[in-house]
Amino acid sequence: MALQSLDIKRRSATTTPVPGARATLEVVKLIDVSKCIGCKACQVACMEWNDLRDAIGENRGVYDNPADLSDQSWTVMRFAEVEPAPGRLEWLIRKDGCMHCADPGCLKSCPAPGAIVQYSNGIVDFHQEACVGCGYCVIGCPFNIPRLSPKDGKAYKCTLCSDRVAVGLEPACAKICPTGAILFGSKEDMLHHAAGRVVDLKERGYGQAGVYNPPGVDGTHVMYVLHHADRPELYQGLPKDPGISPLVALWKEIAKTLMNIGLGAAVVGGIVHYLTQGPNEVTEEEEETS
Amino acid sequence: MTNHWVDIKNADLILIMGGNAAEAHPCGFKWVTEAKAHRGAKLIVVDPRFTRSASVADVYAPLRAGTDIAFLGGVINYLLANDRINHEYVKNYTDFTFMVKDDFGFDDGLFTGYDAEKRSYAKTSWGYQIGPDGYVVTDPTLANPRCVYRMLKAHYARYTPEMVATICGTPKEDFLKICGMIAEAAAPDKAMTVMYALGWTQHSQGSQMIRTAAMVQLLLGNIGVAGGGMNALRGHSNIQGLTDLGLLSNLLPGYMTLPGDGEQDYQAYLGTRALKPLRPGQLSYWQNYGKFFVSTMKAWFGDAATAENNWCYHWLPKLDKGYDILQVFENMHQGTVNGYICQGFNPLASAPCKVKVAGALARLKYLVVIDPLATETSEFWQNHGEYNDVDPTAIQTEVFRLPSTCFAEEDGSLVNSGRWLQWHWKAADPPAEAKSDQAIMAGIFLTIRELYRKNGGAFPEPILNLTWKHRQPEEPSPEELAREFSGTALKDQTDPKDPAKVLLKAGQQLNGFAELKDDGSTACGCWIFSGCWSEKGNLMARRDNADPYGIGQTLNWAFAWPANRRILYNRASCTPDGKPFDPKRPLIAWNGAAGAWTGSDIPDYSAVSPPANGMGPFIMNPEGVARFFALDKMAEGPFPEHYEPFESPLAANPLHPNNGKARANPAARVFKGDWASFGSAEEFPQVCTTYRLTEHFHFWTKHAILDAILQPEQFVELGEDLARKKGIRAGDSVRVRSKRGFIVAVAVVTKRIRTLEIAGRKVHTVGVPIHWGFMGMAKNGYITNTLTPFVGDANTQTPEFKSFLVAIEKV
Amino acid sequence: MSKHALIQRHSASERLNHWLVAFAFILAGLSGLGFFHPGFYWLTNLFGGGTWARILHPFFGAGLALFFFIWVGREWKDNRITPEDWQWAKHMGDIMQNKMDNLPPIGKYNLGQKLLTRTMFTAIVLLLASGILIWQPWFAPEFSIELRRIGVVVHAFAAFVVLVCFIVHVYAAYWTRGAIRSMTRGTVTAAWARHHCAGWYKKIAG
Amino acid sequence: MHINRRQFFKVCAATVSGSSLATLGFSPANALAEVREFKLTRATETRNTCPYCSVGCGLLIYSLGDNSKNAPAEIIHIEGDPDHPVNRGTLCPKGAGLLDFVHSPNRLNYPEYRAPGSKEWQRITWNEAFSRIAALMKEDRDAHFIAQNDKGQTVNRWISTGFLAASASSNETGYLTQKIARSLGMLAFDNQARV
Repeated sequence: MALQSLDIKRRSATTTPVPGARATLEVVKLIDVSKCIGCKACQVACMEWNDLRDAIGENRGVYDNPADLSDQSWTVMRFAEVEPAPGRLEWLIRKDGCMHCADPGCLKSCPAPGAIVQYSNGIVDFHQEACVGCGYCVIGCPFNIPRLSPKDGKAYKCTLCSDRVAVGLEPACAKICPTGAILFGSKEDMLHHAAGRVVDLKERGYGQAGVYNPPGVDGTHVMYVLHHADRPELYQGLPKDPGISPLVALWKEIAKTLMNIGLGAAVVGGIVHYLTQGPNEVTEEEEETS
Repeated sequence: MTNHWVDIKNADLILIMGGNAAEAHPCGFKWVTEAKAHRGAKLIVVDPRFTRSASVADVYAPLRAGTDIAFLGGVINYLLANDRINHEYVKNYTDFTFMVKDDFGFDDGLFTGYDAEKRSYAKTSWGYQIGPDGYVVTDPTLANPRCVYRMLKAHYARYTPEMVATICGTPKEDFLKICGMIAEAAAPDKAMTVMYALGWTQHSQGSQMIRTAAMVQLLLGNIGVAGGGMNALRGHSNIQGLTDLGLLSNLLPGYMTLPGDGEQDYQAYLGTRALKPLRPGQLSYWQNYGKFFVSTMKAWFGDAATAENNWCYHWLPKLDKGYDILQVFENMHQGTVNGYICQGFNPLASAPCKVKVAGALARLKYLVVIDPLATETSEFWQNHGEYNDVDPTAIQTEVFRLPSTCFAEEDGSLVNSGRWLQWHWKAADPPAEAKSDQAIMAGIFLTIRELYRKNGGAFPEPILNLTWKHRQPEEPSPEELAREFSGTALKDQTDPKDPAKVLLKAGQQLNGFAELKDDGSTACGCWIFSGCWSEKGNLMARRDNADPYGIGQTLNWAFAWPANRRILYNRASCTPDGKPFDPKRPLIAWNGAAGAWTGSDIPDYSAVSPPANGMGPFIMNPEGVARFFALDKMAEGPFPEHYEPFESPLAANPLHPNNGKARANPAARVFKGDWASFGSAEEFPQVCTTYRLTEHFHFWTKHAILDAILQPEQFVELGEDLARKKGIRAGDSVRVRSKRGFIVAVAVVTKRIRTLEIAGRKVHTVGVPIHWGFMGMAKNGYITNTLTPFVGDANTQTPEFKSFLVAIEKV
Repeated sequence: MSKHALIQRHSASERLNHWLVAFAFILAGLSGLGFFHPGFYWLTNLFGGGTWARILHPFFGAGLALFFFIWVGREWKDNRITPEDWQWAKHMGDIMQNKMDNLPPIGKYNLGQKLLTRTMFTAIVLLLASGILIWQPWFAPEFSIELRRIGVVVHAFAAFVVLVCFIVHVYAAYWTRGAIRSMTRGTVTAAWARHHCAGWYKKIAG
Repeated sequence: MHINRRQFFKVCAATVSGSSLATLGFSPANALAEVREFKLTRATETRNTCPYCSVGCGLLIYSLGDNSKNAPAEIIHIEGDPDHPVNRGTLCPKGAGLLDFVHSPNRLNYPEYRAPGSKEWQRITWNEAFSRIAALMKEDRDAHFIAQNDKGQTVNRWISTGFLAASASSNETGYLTQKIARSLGMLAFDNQARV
């Protein structure tokens, strides 16, 4: 058993603490959108390494293919032709996939114990053998990432190649990226590198360049360098300020606790009432008089 | 490439034009991103489409397909007019001072000597003035109007920014911005690299486009320096190697050429190739041609090649003309070709004008296809519905399909674009009965040889005497073949200064082409590869990636031809007195103490010739310098001139509006029957260009499921204006027609293809990716070359796939 | 015959209906609680594990809704709220202390039961509607994620309501002696009827 | 029901503990949270070069088993060679998908022959293929070989059969092909340099 697999920070639907004495290096995959040429090597590397083959689809009048994430495509390139300033065409190409949130909405929503875990290195991983196929992770995710397989009903998404990282390798997509638009390393190093990239982009005229590491989910372990960090929505709808939906928070955090208490109260209330008042009986005498 | 992939990281400016490196060579493009990241380099992309390369560029400018000479001619004009050139470089390392013959001239688009009937030039006037000493006359003052500098300046003075805008459709301000950036690279410590590919070669004037860019690089002093060069990004993994080995109609290994019919005399054949220096003190390395030739003949014919029979000179076939693929398909179409063998080549999909190619194949008696995959060509006779609508019963061709191994199932070497010979190792056995290419070639050849041995036949000598010293004759091993082309001493090689000292014993491997002899004592199948397998072993298999100078010169990784040299013309990276132009990125420098040129590369020079000797850095030219004036080497003229593509939206060449002969390349070969197959702008108003996508490799990866997933279905791209005009929306099915046929595909409507303003009118471009066909895992599609014209570059006969005319409509 | 006079309160088909509702409710509840809170996840083992519970739960729920709607349909006329009901409600404190004298003569069901029916009806409609929104893999993919998020919250809340109703209902049935018998054997004693539902008793007894 | 404030708190406390009993006490058994097993642990690694474009990226090919006699190598994974100076472990989408080229359903397995006018392939042996091809070539060469041209110049060429060399075959194959083609006098000889 890989040592790393025991270093778990969070585990879905688990009410006791998980073994967490060891603190491993926190890792980050940094996607530098300004270097990405949209070649889709990462899509192939992902499918090849994870033994997936998506359907051979059709062209829908765009470069995006497969058109969306699926149980077989854990990452896809999303192409956007935009003109942030009039007459200045930019072809923004974003690698979409799991962001490995520090506060993962999927994990919070998941009712199946151990189906979703967050390792102490930050990777959020799905364990399909424990997954029940309820789709709550889809509901919980602020980035619309997990997909249920039509074949087995289980949820799938990017594992950040936890099997490779566990043996000290980088994720397949990061290794393959021909332009170095996908880097993988310690969170500290990646933030440092990203800061340098932002300086370079600003020098090249992208005044609003920045790093996408949204605080609404306590940051992510997949970060973007964006030329237009002020307008992430330009990148085919990257959410500007993502967070776990208030509805999900209401559902999982407040409501369930209160309702558990409510149910308990109802039961206990009944018991107390019975013990103090006894049964509501028709007396023998009443029966006799009828 | 004059330089190599990793060296791109040394560039300060990168011009991607006539290519789309990010799309077609993503892993090489990495070094562009490295240059940007670590040198703050800027990237310029000039292309009819806003490509994947453009998506990460600092500056993008559009131009009309096929007008690159006009654009680059405009850059030359800018550099000369504003005097933004590397003076020390051009004066010493180019023919700037050379005097051109007085009878040479240029008039309204045509150079002297044009024969309209033959569509070719008599090139007698295209030369330098030669003095009584046999050397070229020069004018170091550069004042004489007949010196190359003056003539060059006069020639390109017509390429004003306004003319560029008229022809190319490139907005003037974009063009001038790019000129200004390029001019920066004229500083001795700045380097621009040019990355191009088939976006330049696949035009009827493709070679001249490349020449124009090379001239820009010479003006800037960027040839031979780290981070500079003219970098052809070859399309296929070993097309560099196969070209090096001379697998073209007119070539022998190492860029030696086959004789023509008229060259009946061996010495005369050598005389026109082993050129004497044209300036004093020059090396003129081709003077060694005889050594290369004899060694090749010894490798091929062994003991049968003797001084007496001129080393089997007459055993080689002689050329009455070139038999490039277009000529052969023309002949096949005419019915004069009976047999054809396709070794891993899919001409039905790759060659222009599918209807002509398919018709030609159907006239063959036999066709042999050797391939790991089921290609379209192997099934040209099979009905595949709308995509290949033929009647098999009417096709009488015998077809053989022989399964070969793929890369993973064989040992051997490939030459990458940077001229590195890299060895690879077999990982698994091939499927079922598939055989290696060597075994298949041996099987065919040995069977033929046996027939000739038994039954005799036409001129059997070369067949019977071809060397075949293989331990397993039916499967020559890659190791044996590599040793053969690297070169072997046939007799003991002694030290010229001390004949008693034996340097190499007979049977030992040579260290390099410097050891080749023209006395028959050495054998070498490909002189430029010489030394790749020496007595030190297989240098192509070396795997030491150490980069001691930090500029990407990994001399102990694999083997680069020639002589493990990584950057060609590297002597030009130094000033005439032997000091690097840019001391921060030194390639070589004169080391007075050692009495030799030393540094991070193998000198492309006489290693011990001191600067004071004045030897030029371009040692393969008899002048010792680089040529702006191409002499008689190019078919259409010594200076590149813009001509319109054969199918152009313009009725006349804007540079020569009144000379119909100068509309399209006057020297390009057009077969008689093909004139009628060119379409007019009235009928086919849109400019069309074909290209690769990054998701696919040619007609090959559609057989791989993983890549079929990425781009499953054929599509064409068009701009928003044209789409609006034609009522086409993204995802619609559209028909694209040329005079030669039509394809139907899904429309991708994009902002990335702009409408251009050409000579006062709007011109739309339609982009057609090439990758689909009727075989493979992806959705079947039409062969793109259904659309393309059957005309090629005047020098190389590379088909004009990049600019022709179509009409597009919604289906 | 019992020694006391018996009155038919629930017909056999009514009782069958009730117990089908109850059975579906228990199955839906047990299979659904595991998804309500991890502490109940062990209950999914009753159904062959989490995946089976996920597969079966919506069908139990749909069954519950179906039977419950039938029940409501057939009992509707006895569930209309009358002025007596409000009079009865004023005696709530007494009732809770088992002081059943001086109650107004109410119909077959008291106001508590009527409100419970209404609450449960509303909750089950909500459960059904929100359940469809999140029913994998059949319906959920057709709805937007935002709608599904509303769905899970509504589902959880309605489930809570319905569970509280269930607890109240079960306790009330246990507390009110004779009530369980009315739903098992169908009969109550006349005294029981007079005691709890004087109006109904009068109607029946004439 | 008489519940005073004190009772209320008692009830609440009981409820919470009850709730905890129900929910926390029955915390489900820990399912094993282990990553997927690394699939290359004992695979055989072979160095190779990408056969597509001319960047010449280094590859690592991983095959099943340890090459023992009883385990024929089967390629299971291909990735970039991190030691390679150019690609440094990276690959493009084509190179990344090489596994599916090696295992393409369209790989050819046997020599095949299509007779004139036929609508189908028939499987033949290598010997049959070589014999028939050699006979066709010799027949054509003997019939159309040009030893001398009209002017009486020795030209020794055979132009009625053409040869297209590949673009991805090795130098060794190319060299052998060049030798054979020229020994036969072939000039209608080209490669894929242009297209």
